[in-house]
Amino acid sequence: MHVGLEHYLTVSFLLFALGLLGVIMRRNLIVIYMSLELMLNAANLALVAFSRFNDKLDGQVLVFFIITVAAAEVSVGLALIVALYRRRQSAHVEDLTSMKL
Amino acid sequence: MPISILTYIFCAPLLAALALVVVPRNYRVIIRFIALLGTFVSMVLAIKMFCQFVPGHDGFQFEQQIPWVNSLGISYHVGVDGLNVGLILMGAIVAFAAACCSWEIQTREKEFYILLLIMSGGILGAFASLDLFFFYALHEFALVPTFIMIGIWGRGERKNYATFQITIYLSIGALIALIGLIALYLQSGANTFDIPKIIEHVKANPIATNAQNFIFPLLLFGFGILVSLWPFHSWAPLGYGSAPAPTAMIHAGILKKFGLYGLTRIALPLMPQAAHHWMTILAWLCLGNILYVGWVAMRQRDLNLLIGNSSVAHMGFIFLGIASLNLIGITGAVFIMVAHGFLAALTFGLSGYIYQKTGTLEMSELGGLCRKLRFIGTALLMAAMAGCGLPGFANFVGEVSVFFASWTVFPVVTILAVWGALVIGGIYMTRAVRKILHGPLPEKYANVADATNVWRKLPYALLLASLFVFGCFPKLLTNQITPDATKIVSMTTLITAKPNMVAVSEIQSPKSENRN
Amino acid sequence: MELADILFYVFAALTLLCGVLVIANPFSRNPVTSAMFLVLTIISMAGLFVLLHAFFLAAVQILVYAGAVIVLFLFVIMLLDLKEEERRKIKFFGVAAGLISVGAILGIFLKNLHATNLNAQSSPSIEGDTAALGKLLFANYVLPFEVVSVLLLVAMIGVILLSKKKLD
Amino acid sequence: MKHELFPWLILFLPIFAAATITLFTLRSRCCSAFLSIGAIVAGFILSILFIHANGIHFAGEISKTWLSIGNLQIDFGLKLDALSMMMLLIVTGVGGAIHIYSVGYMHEDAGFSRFFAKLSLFTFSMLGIVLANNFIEMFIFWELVGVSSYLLIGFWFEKPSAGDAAKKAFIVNRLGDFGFLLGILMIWGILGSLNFAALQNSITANPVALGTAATIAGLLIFCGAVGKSAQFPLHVWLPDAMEGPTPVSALIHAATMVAAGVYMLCRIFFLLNADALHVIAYIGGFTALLAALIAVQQNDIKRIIAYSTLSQLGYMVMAVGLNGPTAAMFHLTTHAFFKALLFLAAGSVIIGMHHEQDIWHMGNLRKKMPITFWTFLIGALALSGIPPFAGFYSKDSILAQCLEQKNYLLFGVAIFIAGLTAFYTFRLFFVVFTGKEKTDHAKHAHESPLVMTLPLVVLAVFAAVGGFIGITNNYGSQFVADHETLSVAQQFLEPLHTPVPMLIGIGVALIGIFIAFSLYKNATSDPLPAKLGGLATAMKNKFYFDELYEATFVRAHDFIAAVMDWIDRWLLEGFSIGLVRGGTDLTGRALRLLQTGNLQTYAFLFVLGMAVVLWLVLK
Repeated sequence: MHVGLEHYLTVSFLLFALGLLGVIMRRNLIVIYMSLELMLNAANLALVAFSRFNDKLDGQVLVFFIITVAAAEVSVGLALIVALYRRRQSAHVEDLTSMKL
Repeated sequence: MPISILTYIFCAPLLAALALVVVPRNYRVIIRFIALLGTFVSMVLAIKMFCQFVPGHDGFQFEQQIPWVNSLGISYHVGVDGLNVGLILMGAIVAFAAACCSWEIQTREKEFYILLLIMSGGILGAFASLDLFFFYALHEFALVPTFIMIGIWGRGERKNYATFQITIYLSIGALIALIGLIALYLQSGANTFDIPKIIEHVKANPIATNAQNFIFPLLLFGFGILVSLWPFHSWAPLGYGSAPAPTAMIHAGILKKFGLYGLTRIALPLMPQAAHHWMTILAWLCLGNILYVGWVAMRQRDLNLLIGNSSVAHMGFIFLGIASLNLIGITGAVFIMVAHGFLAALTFGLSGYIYQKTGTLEMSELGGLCRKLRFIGTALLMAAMAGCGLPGFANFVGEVSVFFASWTVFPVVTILAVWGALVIGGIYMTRAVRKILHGPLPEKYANVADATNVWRKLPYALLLASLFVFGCFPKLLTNQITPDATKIVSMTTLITAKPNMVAVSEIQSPKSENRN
Repeated sequence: MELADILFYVFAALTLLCGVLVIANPFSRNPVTSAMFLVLTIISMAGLFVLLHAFFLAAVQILVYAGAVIVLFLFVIMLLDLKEEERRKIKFFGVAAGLISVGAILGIFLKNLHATNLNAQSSPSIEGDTAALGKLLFANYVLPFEVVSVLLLVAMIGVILLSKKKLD
Repeated sequence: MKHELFPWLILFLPIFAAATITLFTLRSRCCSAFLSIGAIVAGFILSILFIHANGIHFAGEISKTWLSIGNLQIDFGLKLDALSMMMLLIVTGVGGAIHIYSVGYMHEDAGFSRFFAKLSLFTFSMLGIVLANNFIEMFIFWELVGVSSYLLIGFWFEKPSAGDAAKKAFIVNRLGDFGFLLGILMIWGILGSLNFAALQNSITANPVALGTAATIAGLLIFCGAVGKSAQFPLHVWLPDAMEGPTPVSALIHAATMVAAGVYMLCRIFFLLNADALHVIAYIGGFTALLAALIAVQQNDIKRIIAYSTLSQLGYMVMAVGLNGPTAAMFHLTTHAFFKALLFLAAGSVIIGMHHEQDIWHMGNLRKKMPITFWTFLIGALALSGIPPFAGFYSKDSILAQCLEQKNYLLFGVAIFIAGLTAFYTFRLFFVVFTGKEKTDHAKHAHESPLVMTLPLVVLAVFAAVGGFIGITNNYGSQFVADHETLSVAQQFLEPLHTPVPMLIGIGVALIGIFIAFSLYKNATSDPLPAKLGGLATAMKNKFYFDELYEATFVRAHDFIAAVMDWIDRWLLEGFSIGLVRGGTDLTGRALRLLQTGNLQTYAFLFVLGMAVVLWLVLK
């Protein structure tokens, strides 16, 4: 079978699903963050695939921006985690329930 | 297009509110001056507009339209005709009076005046708007400060409860009305929020009866809650009882008329069949306002609760006028809207003064105040008399027209309503006067001071004068209302039922021949 | 089957396998392991990018992600001195929730993938090389590009502020 | 019509005076009194000039549109005919005398200016009723009379009893107005007009135009008169109204308020059919009897006169009901003279006695207050119907009317009342003016100043000669088209045409006076209760009507109010609001369970929400 758009999309989706599972199931903040990266990458893959098969380069530009923003996000996010850890001495989600009333 | 005078009228308070934001909070005199100036300008312009208004002019006057969101058909559109010209005049005068009465506020004056100005400007804008979007949005803009003001500057132990109740009730009412208005927008198919255009469109393509029967009750009860239609009235007495006097003046005087105005302006002409269908129910419901709430008012021991209940009872007459769906009724209803605005503002202003001076409104503790408070006492007596429909005050004209109108349609309801107006109203008003103004003066009030300063007297004198002018010369207002009320009535095409008496009179009466 | 197709299956399998190992490694619960598998995922995905003729992005992917982001992760892990976490009991709720959400999304995805005719084939004309992308970036997307640069600056300042021991 | 401006001036001068006093001259007693008296005296002079210029049988109407909505047309008009012009003279004339008298009576009161402002307002309202040319205009002034009486009765508002009496008068009047307004609505609903002339035309053109509604409409409108003229069952407010200053009582009782009801009945006489008239006649007769009986056992000088007013009003209403509006108006006119006289004389006594009102504290005032004594005597004789005083003529015409209508029951009642009237009037007279002084106050009583005695004398003259100055003539033109015009001499001998009622009337009056003389000539306490037993107690307590109403009407309203308030507080506000609030609270608590604070739960919900949105969008 010739590899087409749907194959790439399927891979992208599965990767996304893996990221989602990670976010919901894992309790280590760092790992959750990695799972988020997985989801972003899944989106990137879908965009590049669309760009390729729709014969337009704009998708790739978008991916470029996503990577940039992801870099910024990771830096801020990790800084937050560090700050949080300093205060709570824990990087576990279950220990961080101050949003509850 | 030149800027309409209406824009100036409702923007003047809003601009004053904006100006107040930058005034430091300890410049009390300046804050007060700006607030008074804003409302005063608005009042003067409104009086000018009222004088220049040409009755019976085709279409709207002082119109101004600026397109805003073309895809939805929203535009800034203001204009007046007979239905709202009186309301705007009343609103501007009451707003000025309320600003004058605000001297009783001692804490956070700046915020209070800002909110007060927003309230007045917003509601005046809502009355002037001919666009559904602005009509609704500006009213909400005026409504929200009410809640805040009751919550912060309110009085009494049940202040918080009153705030919650009024907030929940009025928000729900406004929400139901909003649903109705959106449904109306979609169902009319005119794809515009412009009220005149929708009316034109609906004239050619009436809204389907099913849709009418669905939308009309939404508007009726949505607006009805805003106007304290029985049995959705219990927010009103308590809310007004807890509100600071200026807030109660503006809300009971002006804001409450919004729902009624919406009913007459929008619901009646656009949905005539449903209107006819619902009017009998409305007529009986308004008895709840007139009789039931009248009785409740008789039981009140607190002056503000009594006034609040009587204000709810007065709404019944307006509803009765609307329910009779004929020219006299609609005109009478609009007339009472204006008259009651002045009256409600006057009574709440006076009770605010008494509260300020005596520290209580519990009627059993007061008494004999007429001796000390010459001016305020006389004004309160007049207000009480106007409240029970004394001729010479504007309310009488409206009420009697409403009775004439409803007599032909709902004779039984009218009989009970007349009982409510003349007897029950008379009882609770004279009881209140007896308890507060008459009788011996308690020792502790020996030093209560009357309003001697012109500024203190001004708001009350202004409101009383307005009541007098329209009560003695009702043609000033009815001439302006009638041509446009005729249009509204002609939109409700069905012929209203004739009184049974006509049929009866055909029968020959042998006894009446004996008379000599 | 062409070479490109074979390579696709290889890279795709590698990506997914490493992805699974990032989130659930049966042998190690150490975050460092997860990070290393994340590097692998990203590298194999760069392979997929190459297959899609997105050469520039493939390079950027490796440079930025594998080179910078993952390093950052590792630094943080080491900074926090995270030990291998003790095996907590797997919460039934977490698993169920994850499965339900994935199932829901999967259902929608499959339904729509099935329903739509994608009708797209690879077009050799498009080449995601540096020159083409650069032209597009500096011609059509110059404003977003500049905005993103500001964003990076803001992020940098934010991180510095957050990392200070005391805000004063 | 000559001097078209005059009626407007007559009507509006008093309200102008009232407004000026209230706004500007509250501090200047002199100016206030001058304005108020000036307005009403000017009104009197203008009325005379107007009648002189136009003739008493003139009929005309001036009308301006007051309110016009669709087919509701309400004019503000002045109806000028014999009826209204004579009433103008009475109101301004008698009222003017009372105004002047008030200067003396209220001399020491702090609220002097306020009093005159209210007096002028009252005059204005009454003139409005007199001149009204349509129902709503009449109703407007009707209500204004109600409120001005409220203000005047409650003039000494610091006395709780005055406040209560004012409130009572207002509410009882409102009950009557309720019927009045409904009657107006009914007539407008059928005939489509409110103007008296237009209504009369349509009734003349088609006597059955009102159909079966005629009786109901007539009785409803009569309700208004029942309230204002204090007929049974709404008579209870009038005696309490004595709480006001004495000039007010005189004004209310003689020339203005209570006369309004009878005047209104005459004005709308054309609307009343035989059934309605029947009811009116019996209510009038019953009121007259009831009030006369109560008057026999009262001890307050003003209350006795008040009940006599009630009784005489019953007479007038009965006369209207017996198809004799001319007789009724005639009696109204003469009654205005002698009742004003009696009240003012009583006021003079009260001032002389330093605000003592109990007749058993007085006695032998004949010597101390000669002018008051003589004028009171004239008034009493007139009230008792002794010829040739005014009351004799009018009372005789009513008695004759009874006979003419062959209503022997009411004739008998009327005769009995005539005797009772003479009895209680002279009971009062003998106890107050003859015998011994019963207290120190009575010993030190003094005659009132000239400003008070002068109106007494003027009124006494009218009470003496008012009966034969041709008033019947003038009213006759109002109701009978081909009335005969009599000279003064013929008028003087008019009762001789009907000798039976005349003789019986004079006879019972003399008997009444004689009994009073024999019982009270030198009595120091009332000998009657011992003789009458329980009946006297019932009379003294006004046949327990106040208590009855207290137990029924007031209780019923208070009870309903309590029930409604309970519903409002507990069902509407408590239950439904509580339900809404409880429901909201519960929902809130339930939803709060979802807020675990766990990041992953939120993520899960977020994904679910997103899935739903996607599903909806991609469907």
